[in-house]
Amino acid sequence: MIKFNQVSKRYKNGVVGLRDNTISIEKGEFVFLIGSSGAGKTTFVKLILKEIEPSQGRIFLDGDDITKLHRRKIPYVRRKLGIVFQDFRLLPKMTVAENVAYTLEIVGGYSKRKIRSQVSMVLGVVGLLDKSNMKPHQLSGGEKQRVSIARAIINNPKVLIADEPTGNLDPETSWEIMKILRQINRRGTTVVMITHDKEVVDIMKKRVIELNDGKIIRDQMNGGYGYEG
Amino acid sequence: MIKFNQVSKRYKNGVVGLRDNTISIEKGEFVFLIGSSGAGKTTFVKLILKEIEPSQGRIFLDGDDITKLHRRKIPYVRRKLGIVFQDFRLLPKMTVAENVAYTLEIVGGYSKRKIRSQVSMVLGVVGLLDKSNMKPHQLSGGEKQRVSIARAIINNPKVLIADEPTGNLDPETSWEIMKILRQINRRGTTVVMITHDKEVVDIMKKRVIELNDGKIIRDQMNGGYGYEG
Amino acid sequence: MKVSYTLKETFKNLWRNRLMSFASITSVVATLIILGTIFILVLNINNVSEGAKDQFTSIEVYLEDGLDFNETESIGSEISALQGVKLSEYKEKNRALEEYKEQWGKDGYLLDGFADNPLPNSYVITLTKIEFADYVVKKINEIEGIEEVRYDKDFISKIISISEYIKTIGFILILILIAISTFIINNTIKLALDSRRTEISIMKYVGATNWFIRWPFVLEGTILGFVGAMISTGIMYVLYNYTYTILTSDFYSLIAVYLVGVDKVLSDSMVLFITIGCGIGALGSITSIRKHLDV
Amino acid sequence: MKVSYTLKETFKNLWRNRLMSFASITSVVATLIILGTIFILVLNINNVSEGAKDQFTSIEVYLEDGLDFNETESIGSEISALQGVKLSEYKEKNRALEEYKEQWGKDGYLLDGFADNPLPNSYVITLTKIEFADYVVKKINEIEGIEEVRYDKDFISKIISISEYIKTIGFILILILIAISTFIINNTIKLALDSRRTEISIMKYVGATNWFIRWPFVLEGTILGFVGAMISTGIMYVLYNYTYTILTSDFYSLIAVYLVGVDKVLSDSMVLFITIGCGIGALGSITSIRKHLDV
Ligand SMILES: Nc1ncnc2c1ncn2[C@@H]1O[C@H](COP(=O)(O)OP(=O)(O)OP(=O)(O)O)[C@@H](O)[C@H]1O
Ligand SMILES: Nc1ncnc2c1ncn2[C@@H]1O[C@H](COP(=O)(O)OP(=O)(O)OP(=O)(O)O)[C@@H](O)[C@H]1O
Ligand SMILES: [Mg+2]
Ligand SMILES: [Mg+2]
Repeated sequence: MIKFNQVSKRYKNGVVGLRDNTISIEKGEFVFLIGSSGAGKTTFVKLILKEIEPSQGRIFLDGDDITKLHRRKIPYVRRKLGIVFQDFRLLPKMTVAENVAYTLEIVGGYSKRKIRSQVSMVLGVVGLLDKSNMKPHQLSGGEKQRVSIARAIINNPKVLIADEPTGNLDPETSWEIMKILRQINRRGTTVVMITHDKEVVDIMKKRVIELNDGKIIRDQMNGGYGYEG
Repeated sequence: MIKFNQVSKRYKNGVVGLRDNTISIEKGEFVFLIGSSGAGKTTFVKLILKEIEPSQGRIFLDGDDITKLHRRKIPYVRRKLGIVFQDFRLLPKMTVAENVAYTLEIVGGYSKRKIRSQVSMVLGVVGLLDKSNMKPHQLSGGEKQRVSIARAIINNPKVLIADEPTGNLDPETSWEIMKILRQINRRGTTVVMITHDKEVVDIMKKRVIELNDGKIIRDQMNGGYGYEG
Repeated sequence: MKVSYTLKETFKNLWRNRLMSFASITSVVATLIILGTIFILVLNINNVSEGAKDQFTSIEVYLEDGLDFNETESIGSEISALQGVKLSEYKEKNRALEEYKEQWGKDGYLLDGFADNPLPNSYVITLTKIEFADYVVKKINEIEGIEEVRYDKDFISKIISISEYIKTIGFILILILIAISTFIINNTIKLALDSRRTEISIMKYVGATNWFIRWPFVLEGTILGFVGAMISTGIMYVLYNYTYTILTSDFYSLIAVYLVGVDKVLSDSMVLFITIGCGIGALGSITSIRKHLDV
Repeated sequence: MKVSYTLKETFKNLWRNRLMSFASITSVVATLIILGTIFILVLNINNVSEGAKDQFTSIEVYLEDGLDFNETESIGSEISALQGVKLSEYKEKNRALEEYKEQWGKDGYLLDGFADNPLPNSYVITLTKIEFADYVVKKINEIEGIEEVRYDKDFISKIISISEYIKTIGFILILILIAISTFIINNTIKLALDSRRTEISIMKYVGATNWFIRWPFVLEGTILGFVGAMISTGIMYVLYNYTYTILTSDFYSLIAVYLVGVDKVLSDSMVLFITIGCGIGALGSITSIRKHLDV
């Protein structure tokens, strides 16, 4: 589903985000991407999202080479992905419901009623039905994060990439989110989750890819957060 | 140091952030403020910071009643506080070093050399000396969080309030930060830390205040994250 | 892409960014009113100078002595048939003498002494346009029975060139103003949209195509420009109507004859305003979001 | 608060927001150039209308027949002594007749027949200002030895009121333009600063006082305004200098006499531009950050 072929990313200011990584994530997998702060995890996500271009190597998504892509085609790649951004990226002037619905509006072809029912459904899943009409600045950190999750899952993406989806959540809410991700994964969606939550990684027993200083230093099935797994 | 006297906060849209809480945090204490997403933790911080006004009750800081304060006096209250914001709040167009130095520039009376050495010192503490000249948008999530921490501690505040200072950090870096906070606390600074990190709370054995739905439901010395402590 | 979505989104955005919308519209109005005022001034100054100019176009054609009625008539109709001749009036030599007497005023009696009127009969010609003077004079000189054609060549050509000059200056002024207005409106819309670059980039990140994002912006810009144009037209109408009424009522009426009518001004400036307002509104938003779209 | 900090911060901000700075300056320049053009036009039209007006101020004073040299002289000096009289020229009756002959042109020989010149001697008076006409005529009528004073009262008062009218319109136009320019510049700076509200609120949250935040902004606004003003002055200078040279060189020189000098225009518009540019720059930034400061 996602394939990195000797991919490196060096930012304009000379900082290296990723160095020469080759990795393949198959359809339907559930992968934890871990590593210390600044290791390159978000860089990995941004490359798939086409927010940044790789300096070297090739990237494949869903069988297509997306390394070089015409600007016009980028939106269609992004629609295959559901992304939970580390910094949420909610539209500040839209309400929670509008933010979540936006993904469906973009794709088009949904009736008003269909959109409304889908939005209610996902907002219910993340427990924010009562905040539908609030603006992002009226939400707590964890609530913003959950809106971001709701938006990522609403159109059943082929791949769900979550950048620290539980970073601002208490353990209880975190587990609710993990349950949702597992459900989605069971329905066939490939899930890549970046996290610092040792407990979650250790308990879930999924594939773990560890980055350090831009380089993959571990790729382990049924792994844990530390080396002992 | 911080005293809440029957404080309630109801937001304009009717949502209740805090309901009728009375609490007192003494000088030199180290307090964990925990609670699920939307419990009112950030609301608590915003009230001390005078970002929002309480709907009811009185708030005292360092012996002064800050419930009603003339607009002009607010900056001087804020200078007593070091705050790590949940959403970082870095000045987007300044470099890391400028962001951190800004707190000293505001207070004034520091020489250029003094400012430069202080900035290097705190950036060294959070491990970001090599990113001094970068802009916030060039940083990873965890790096932004550490800049925010550096800025909060640079002018030796009387009270340090940290809203999820380790939310975006891997366990290792988290512990580095915890060490710094403990050090600062030992030097006499009152520390209030909001966190979802069970492990940290359990191991540190400090006073724990737990909020639920805007109400303090637990206030325990040497507490743990869960009730069993 | 549904039209209904675009429309809904546009109006929501106008409202969400109402301060910006207000600031943009007022800037558009301010700019267009400057443009409009100068436009009307130039239009009127042109008109007055055109009109005033044609007041100087009298040409006197002295006829030879002793022509009979038919000959005189035929010369008259030949002259009238010339292109550019508005009016040719026959002036009998006794009328001419009377006029001289009037000119002399109180000393007019001195002219009573002539036994025989020494003045010639003449035609006094008014032209439709002063520019025809040369041509008409040339043609008249070819007619038989003409003793002399009198007109002030230098004076006429000076007046023509001054009026040309006023027209050119006015035209250049308006062109410059249109350019500057375009620029200011474009700048305003650019600044207003710049605070929304985060919004635009987020939209791109969740998979919106450029045109999906652009349409509401373009429509927004167009509406801002359109509303600005309509308000300006309204204000210009009230102001000009007021001025016009004052000017035409009072003793200024000698200027008033040449003023451009309120309706014509209204329709001209409305076309100008709407073209500029909407055009630049739309173009401004397209160009100013272009750089933000590139993510 | 250190001055050095404010200065450093100001210039850093101008650079950090260079696109905004550029947009603001260009808008200021555009607005001021409109203002300046109209300002110069009004200045010159006023001047020309003032000058042209005084060309019409000739008053003819007919003297009684049979005054001797001394009497004539003393009337002349009495007239010259009147306030508002620029020049009084004695016209002997034979000169007057000659002039009539010239007027008659080819028919002038007809006037040769007079045995005795029937015209009176006269003084032809030029006034310094047309507004003195009434007063001067009244005074002259009191002088002994005057037969009649001739001037066109209606015409003069019409010309006075037209020139007043032009002046008033010009003045109002400039006032309106100053208001509109103020408005546009203020709006532009407001829009430019609006994208920095997050920045301002963050500054407040870490303990900055209002004035600590405000100073760099005020200075920034002032500098933007000042730079805009200087550029506009430069452009106006080049343009006006060019136009002036063309107008004074060529056959338009009859207008050119009344043109306002390049230096005067330059200094006047520089004062105007800098006042407006800096003033509104500073005021604009103060007012537009006020609402953001309230956190
Ligand atoms: N736009 C950018 N320009 C320059 N350097 C960047 C940029 N974005 C990230 N970096 C740098 O690249 C490195 C990897 O960043 P990345 O965001 O991928 O880290 P991360 O693994 O997501 O860390 P975290 O857990 O703290 O979010 C960091 O050192 C960071 O400073
Ligand atoms: N500006 C606001 N306007 C309206 N409601 C708000 C506002 N800020 C917060 N709230 C609401 O107040 C409640 C408490 O919010 P607060 O930010 O204090 O939560 P929190 O404990 O910090 O949660 P988290 O751990 O998710 O950050 C939430 O239900 C939130 O939606
Ligand atoms: Mg990251
Ligand atoms: Mg919070």
